[in-house]
Amino acid sequence: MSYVPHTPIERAEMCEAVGVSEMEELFDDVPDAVRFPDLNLPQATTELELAVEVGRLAANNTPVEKGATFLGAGTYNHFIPSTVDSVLRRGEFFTAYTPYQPELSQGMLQAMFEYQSMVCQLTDMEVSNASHYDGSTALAEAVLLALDVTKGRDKVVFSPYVHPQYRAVVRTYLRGTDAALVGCDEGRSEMDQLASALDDRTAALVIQSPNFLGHFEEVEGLAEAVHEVGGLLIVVADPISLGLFRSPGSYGADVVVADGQPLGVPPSFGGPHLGIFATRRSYVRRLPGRLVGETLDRSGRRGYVLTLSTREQHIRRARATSNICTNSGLTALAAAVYLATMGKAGLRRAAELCYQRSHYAAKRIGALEGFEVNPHAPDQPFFKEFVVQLPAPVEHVNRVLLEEHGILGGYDLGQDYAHLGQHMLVAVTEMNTRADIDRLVDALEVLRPGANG
Amino acid sequence: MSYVPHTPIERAEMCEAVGVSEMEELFDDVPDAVRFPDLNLPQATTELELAVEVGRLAANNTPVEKGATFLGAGTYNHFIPSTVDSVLRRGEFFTAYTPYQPELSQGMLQAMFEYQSMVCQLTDMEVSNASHYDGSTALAEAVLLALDVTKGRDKVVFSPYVHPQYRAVVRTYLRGTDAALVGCDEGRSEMDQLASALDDRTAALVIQSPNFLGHFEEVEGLAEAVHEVGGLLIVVADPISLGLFRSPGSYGADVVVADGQPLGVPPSFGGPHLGIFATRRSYVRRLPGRLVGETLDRSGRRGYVLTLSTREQHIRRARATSNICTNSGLTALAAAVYLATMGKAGLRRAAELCYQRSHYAAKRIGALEGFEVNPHAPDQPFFKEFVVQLPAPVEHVNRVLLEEHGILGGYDLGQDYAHLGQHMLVAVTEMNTRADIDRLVDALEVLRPGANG
Amino acid sequence: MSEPTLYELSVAGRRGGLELPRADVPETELPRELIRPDNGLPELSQLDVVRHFQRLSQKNFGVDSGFYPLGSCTMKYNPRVNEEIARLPAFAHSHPLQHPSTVQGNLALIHELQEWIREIGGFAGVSLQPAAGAHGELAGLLMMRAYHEARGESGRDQVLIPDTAHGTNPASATMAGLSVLEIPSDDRGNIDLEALRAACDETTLGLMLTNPNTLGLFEERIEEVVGLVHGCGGLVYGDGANMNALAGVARPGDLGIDVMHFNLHKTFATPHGGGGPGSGAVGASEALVDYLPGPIVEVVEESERGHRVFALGSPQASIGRMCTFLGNFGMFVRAHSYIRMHGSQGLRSNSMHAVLNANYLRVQLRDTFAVPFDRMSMHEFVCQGTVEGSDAKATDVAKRLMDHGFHPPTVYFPLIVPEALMIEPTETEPKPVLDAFIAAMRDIADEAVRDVETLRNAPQATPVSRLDEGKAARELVLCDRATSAS
Amino acid sequence: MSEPTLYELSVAGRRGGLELPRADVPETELPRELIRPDNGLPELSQLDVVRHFQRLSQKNFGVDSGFYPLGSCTMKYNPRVNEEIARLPAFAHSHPLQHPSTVQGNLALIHELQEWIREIGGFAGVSLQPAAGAHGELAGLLMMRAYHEARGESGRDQVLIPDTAHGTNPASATMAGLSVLEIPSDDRGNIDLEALRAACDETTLGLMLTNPNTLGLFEERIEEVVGLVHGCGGLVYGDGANMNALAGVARPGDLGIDVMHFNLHKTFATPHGGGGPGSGAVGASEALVDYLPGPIVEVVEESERGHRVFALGSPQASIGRMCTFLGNFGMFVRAHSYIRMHGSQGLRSNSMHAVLNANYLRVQLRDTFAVPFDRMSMHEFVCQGTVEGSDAKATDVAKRLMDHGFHPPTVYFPLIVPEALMIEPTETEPKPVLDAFIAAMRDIADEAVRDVETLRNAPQATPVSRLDEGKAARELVLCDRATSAS
Ligand SMILES: Cc1ncc(COP(=O)(O)O)c(C=O)c1O
Ligand SMILES: Cc1ncc(COP(=O)(O)O)c(C=O)c1O
Repeated sequence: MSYVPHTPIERAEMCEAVGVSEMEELFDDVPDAVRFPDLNLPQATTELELAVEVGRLAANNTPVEKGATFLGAGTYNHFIPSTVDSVLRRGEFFTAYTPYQPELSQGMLQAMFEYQSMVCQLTDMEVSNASHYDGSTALAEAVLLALDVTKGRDKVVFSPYVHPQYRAVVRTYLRGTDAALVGCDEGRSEMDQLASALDDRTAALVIQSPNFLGHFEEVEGLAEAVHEVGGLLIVVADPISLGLFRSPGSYGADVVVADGQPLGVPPSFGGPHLGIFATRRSYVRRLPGRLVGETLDRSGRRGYVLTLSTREQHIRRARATSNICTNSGLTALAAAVYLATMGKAGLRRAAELCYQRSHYAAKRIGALEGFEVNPHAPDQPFFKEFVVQLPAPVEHVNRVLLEEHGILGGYDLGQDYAHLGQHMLVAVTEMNTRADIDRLVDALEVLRPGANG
Repeated sequence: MSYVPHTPIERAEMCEAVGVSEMEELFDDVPDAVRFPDLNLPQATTELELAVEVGRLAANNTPVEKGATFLGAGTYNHFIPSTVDSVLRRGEFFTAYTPYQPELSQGMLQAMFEYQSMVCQLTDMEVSNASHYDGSTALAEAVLLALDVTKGRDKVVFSPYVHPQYRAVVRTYLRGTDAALVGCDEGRSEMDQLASALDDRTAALVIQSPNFLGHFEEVEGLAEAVHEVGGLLIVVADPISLGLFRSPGSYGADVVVADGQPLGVPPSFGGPHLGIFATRRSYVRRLPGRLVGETLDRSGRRGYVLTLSTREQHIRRARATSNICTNSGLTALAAAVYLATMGKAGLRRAAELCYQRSHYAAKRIGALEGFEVNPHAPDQPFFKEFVVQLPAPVEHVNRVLLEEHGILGGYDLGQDYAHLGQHMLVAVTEMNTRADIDRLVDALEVLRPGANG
Repeated sequence: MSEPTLYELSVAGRRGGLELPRADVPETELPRELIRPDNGLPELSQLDVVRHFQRLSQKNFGVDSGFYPLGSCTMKYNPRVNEEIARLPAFAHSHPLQHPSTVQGNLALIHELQEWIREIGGFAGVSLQPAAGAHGELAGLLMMRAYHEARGESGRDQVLIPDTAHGTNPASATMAGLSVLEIPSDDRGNIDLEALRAACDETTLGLMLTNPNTLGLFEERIEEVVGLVHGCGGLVYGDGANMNALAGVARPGDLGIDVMHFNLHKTFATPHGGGGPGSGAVGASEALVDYLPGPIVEVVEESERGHRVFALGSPQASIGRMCTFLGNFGMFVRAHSYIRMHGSQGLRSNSMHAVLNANYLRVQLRDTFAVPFDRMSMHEFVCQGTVEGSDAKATDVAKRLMDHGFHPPTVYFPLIVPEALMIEPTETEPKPVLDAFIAAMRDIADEAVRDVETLRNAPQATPVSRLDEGKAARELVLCDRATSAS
Repeated sequence: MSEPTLYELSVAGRRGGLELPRADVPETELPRELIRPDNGLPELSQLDVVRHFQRLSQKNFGVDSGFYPLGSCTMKYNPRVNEEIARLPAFAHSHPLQHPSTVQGNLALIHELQEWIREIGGFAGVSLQPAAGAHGELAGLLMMRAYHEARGESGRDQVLIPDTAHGTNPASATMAGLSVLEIPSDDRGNIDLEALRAACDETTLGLMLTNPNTLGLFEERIEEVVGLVHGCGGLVYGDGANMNALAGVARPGDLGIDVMHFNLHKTFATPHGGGGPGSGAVGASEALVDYLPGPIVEVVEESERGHRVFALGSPQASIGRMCTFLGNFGMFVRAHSYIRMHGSQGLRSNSMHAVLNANYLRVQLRDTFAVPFDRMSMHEFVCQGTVEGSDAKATDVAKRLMDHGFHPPTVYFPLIVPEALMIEPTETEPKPVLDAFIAAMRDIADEAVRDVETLRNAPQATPVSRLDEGKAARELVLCDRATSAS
């Protein structure tokens, strides 16, 4: 299939106008030796055949019902209202470039302005950018921001319960700096231990709450502690939790980042997601990424533009706050439509359902012989994820769940935390009904030690 | 789920303005005894739960791959370019009413004008309406048109190989007239026999070509014969065939009808489809349904309006040409996008593939022992469907094909034609590859008499 | 900017449209004499096509574009979730002639919908065959005819139709081979009972009743109306186009209606599609249930655990098929979802809010635009689109509304109200939208007196200004002239 | 009409948005101290939301809206079929942490795409991790850094960047902790070879080369350029944003590029989304392949019949992860489909026609708008947006194009061309569109002389006229003031 529209006559006319007799001559500058390679690619195909072929590829994934999914760990199975995709499919949005020409881009610009406004409300921060790539890269840039505004410092204190892959990405980004991560490798540090690691070389303290194990962190006094040493508090948040639970802004966060996938974006095997990045107004000139601001046109009509581009690579080049250019416009639009559709009551309700159903699941699983829920922190409040100590290896349990019950079990924490072998991180959202949870519990029960499983 | 937006305060304000204290009072005119029944309907549910529940219902249908579908008989498995649905999902189109207010409906009006233009080209007729319900109702209205323009006649000669369900619908419509169908019940009449049934009571001769058994009818002289007795020639066409094969207009048809489903509309278990209705300009004032015409606005800009409404029920009431009001706007739009995307070469190619692949299938099946292809008319050319005489009952063969091979077999002709017991109507389109056909042949081979099947 | 037509955009030899697979089978010779030289279609690239239809869409106004108070059309929000569900491949790609055992999901859905509509209407049975309201009318009238014929009363060939009725009613009567007797309305907007009484006799096939009628008024003496018709041996057909006032509020069957169509594309929010496809289910009382068009879905087996097996069946004395297959299944899926989400309370709440919205507009507008039958309305009401001190017409008011961003109401219908504006807000419009509409209407009324030329030249904010309908009808350009160029 | 914001549309207590299920489990008490009083979101009905975003969309211009010759952005047709395929539930609803055995379809697709991009680029390996071009640059520079460090050459911290380079290049260098040395261009628009020679030394990490460069010109002495850098021990980074000129025409790896990003959202037609998400695959030569970011997909088993089993693996000396999971899989699906449909010939044909279109525009426009480096261009070219006899600026020309229905070219970039207009038509535009654009440009040039005010006041046909960017930057209204009202 080719989407090239030229007729042979048009092509000939154009070649003539350009002064070549064959299109090949357009490429005389390309060294002969390498010109026009025969690429070893499969023979071109048509849309009809493609759909069949790729459909077969897709069929090699094991299908799982949404209600039977209990895997989270950074990508979640939340409800996506049908309004979202109906907006995303509009060609005016999805086939546009970054809104460099505001007069032709008021739709996207206003939507991004609204996105920024809602993110600021949810996080209780003063400014939000118009999106970043994903949660981990937003976090990495938050750390770079902290290193920059605390110039000269080289230490970033991390909770070990920040998403392990976020920490990995931060490590990659820190290859370009002299700074190091501290605190997160022990694998067991509590908040007060982290606080004791703070000193005058500390650029930032980074926590996640609810943390990777699902728990709300004890945040009292944290902001004060890090501010006292002149560092920043960076918080990784779950955007759904912000519908009901206190915001990072309310306890003194300086930068809030999150992965926005739960806000109307399908898991899509890990991407594209959406990086949320919000901070204090005082750091606005240090913010990475696009920023939409309100203004007026020549007849006094309200309008929106990309603003403070002096921070950005295309103006400031080597001295830009970040290299980011293409960001996540369309998934940010998804989040805006999602938040508008859910609204105040809807997001609150989604968070409530996550809380209620995950607690029901935790109680039922905790009551099973041989299973222990949140053994490391039985009293810490949690949101939608919790830890289950299993009587068997996680991989085995997951295999049985999937093959015998069609259930997608939780995340194997032993991959990241040596002390959490045979511990599974279970996610329960508004998509899992009581019946779904009961089916999970019944399936697990058979796996208890000594059962016929 | 309720889509009612009212806040309690708004409701109260509005009730007050209207002068009621409760909404119930708005219904004082309704007799007490029947007011506010408690309907025995399932408890309201949410979008989230609905999607799960209906998803389970859908899962009770046996899935069949498109390539493994050989069932046609009036609804076909043709390729639908992705442009079609992307246009149909646009709210400006699908949430609009019939374009009564042309200044706000130029989009739909122009699209319908284009639809009419393309239908006229394909059929070689002079006018097309803006759609009818489906093929059979379009045919029924064509018969009414013929009865009307030949006032006083009461006989409609039908080929027995017009789609049986179209004939059934025509019968229903003729309950409102004194006319009768002739010729179609014998089940075997050839064209010359039909011609001999024509007389001065004949309002129309109705044929289908390719006919219900897939064959092109021998149309030479037919139009002349029916015109000679003062009747009309009505032709039921396959719109895909018109990409390559001669049009009804070219052999003298007075009215051409078709089901437009092959033009970008999914089978959807039989509806919504699209009725195509085209005729001569001399019958335009007798045409049923909407008609879009070109005109100018006050500043001389081109625009489109519904025209000749004096034919229609909302103006002429009891003397209207038809009662049709809501028609098939959105599926006609689908057809317009489909035809525009396929274009001249694409539709021709689709028709060619249908022809080539169905002939390949016919040859291979005909070579199987115990199977005979088109036994009644081995030399008649066919388009994409053909008849196979089976060594076993059709229902049995179809059960084996589906259960053992995932193949959806053809239509059981014995249901409609007594002389075609154990005959299956097989449809092959551009969606069935050679490999798909070979799989069908292999599966059939096992069913041959004496095989291990 | 005026958008070129597909044929104007077409360029001979244009590529980039749609390629289809190469032949993978040995070639069979084509029957040369049957081949056409040219099929007359345009030639465009996919990008041409996508751009063209995007631009056209932007010249079209739907419920999604703004307030659309088109009376008698129930332009309510079409839930997006229904669009997703109707597109599930298991539904959209199932074939109507598959063996019933392979489409039990479809059949179960159809059966549920039949049952739910039966319950909502208070009927003995329902057929989902008809493709639209008018199609349902024809089916209903043919059923009534068959009923009388079966009782040896073939002489009944007169249909009584109120002067407020929609044009499809008399047109359907004619198609059913019946004659029409128009019944006037009284000064409260009801059927004139005396006229009805006088009309009812042994030639009466029945009455076609729209309730609430097209004035948006509930028939105050509905029991007497129905009693008169039944009394003379006639039947009552219900035009259910206005069911959005009554779903969950009153069951037409309980009011004595014998047969009625439902417009799923109105009451149950299947999208209008720019003029269809819709769906016009018919419900019938005990007397008529055997005449319903078929096939319909029946339960043929039910296990103890409630598992049901469905099949197609035909009512015993069915008038036959109304369409090729089972009706507009894609619309059934949407209506099924809609009813499933709402339940009894939800449907009633819809009706109540639809009626509240209409009455709110009525009381806010009646001092500006006269409401001839000014009593509590149902889901819509009719006012006159004229203003004292101005000779602006209803049309002018309607066109001027476009400049305010609103779709106009239905105009010049019903016929008994001169310069009628028929206003149906539906329940999904919030008060701020209604208030903005009220303000615009008042504005326009002022303007009609102050500056009638602006009204006469309206609309100006639309892609085209007023179009010359006379020219269109005179010249009858019904196909693109550019086709000949291709 | 100006569209209210979501917060302006919000009404306290508004219903009809989205309802969620009732609790079906015994209630657990909420931790009161963690609960917020209000989450600050607006309150709207679904119809409000749908209308709002429809109206906003109509104020946005995409490739689907019309010609979009934005240089360096490759605004080509985004095939609709790819949108369908990427939404297949099996893809869209798969979880990145599922066991590999349950997502073999995804892994196979990723592996194929890795292989195809490797082949198109002429590299030893590919990682699809980066989320965009700039992200790929950062990955590539970190790989180059790691490579030198592994060889004990940590002193190499200088990146040579031509003055035509995109802003992301120097910005990425800074993020990678490197310093930038700018290299001037010569009078044919190539890298100044003498300046390059002078810059290459033992501190050279490498060169970032965009080829064709942002003038749309193929680097005429590419072999010498690469030779100089390699000669001093440096590496060559390729900025692949302009690969739409070269896919199927020349493989960057064959030209000596060591590491390069591909913008799948340019060359391989994944939609730009109004600013992403994109995807920035990096390809690496033998020397750098072990440093690629991971995980990437590997074949861990292959049966004799060709059946393969896939798993995730990490290159041996990987710089680590660039994003949380595997990259923007949804974009992989689209790019995979795109390449699969085109094959080797199709990609080359795309490049050829893209280059033909650009040169056609160049020769038609150069007499009106000066082309400073006027030689055969690749897929884009740069002219000056000024006209003799007028003091209109490039900006004025750009804004005026909007009134003609076109999106403007990229303006004021590259920096070395004053008043630059960078024009990239792409291969999916047919000649009639190019001709209309040429006519509009000539028209505007005339108008610039005749009536410069009209240019300065352009655009007028857009929802807003020129916006005050200064005011926006001064006042920094970055959140809706109406939020406080909610
Ligand atoms: C009162 C009334 N009856 C019947 C109809 C016909 O319904 P349909 O358009 O579905 O055929 C309409 C349609 O507007 C109507 O308003
Ligand atoms: C030449 C060049 N390099 C790099 C980039 C950055 O790519 P991305 O926006 O995908 O990060 C761009 C984007 O416009 C570009 O044009």
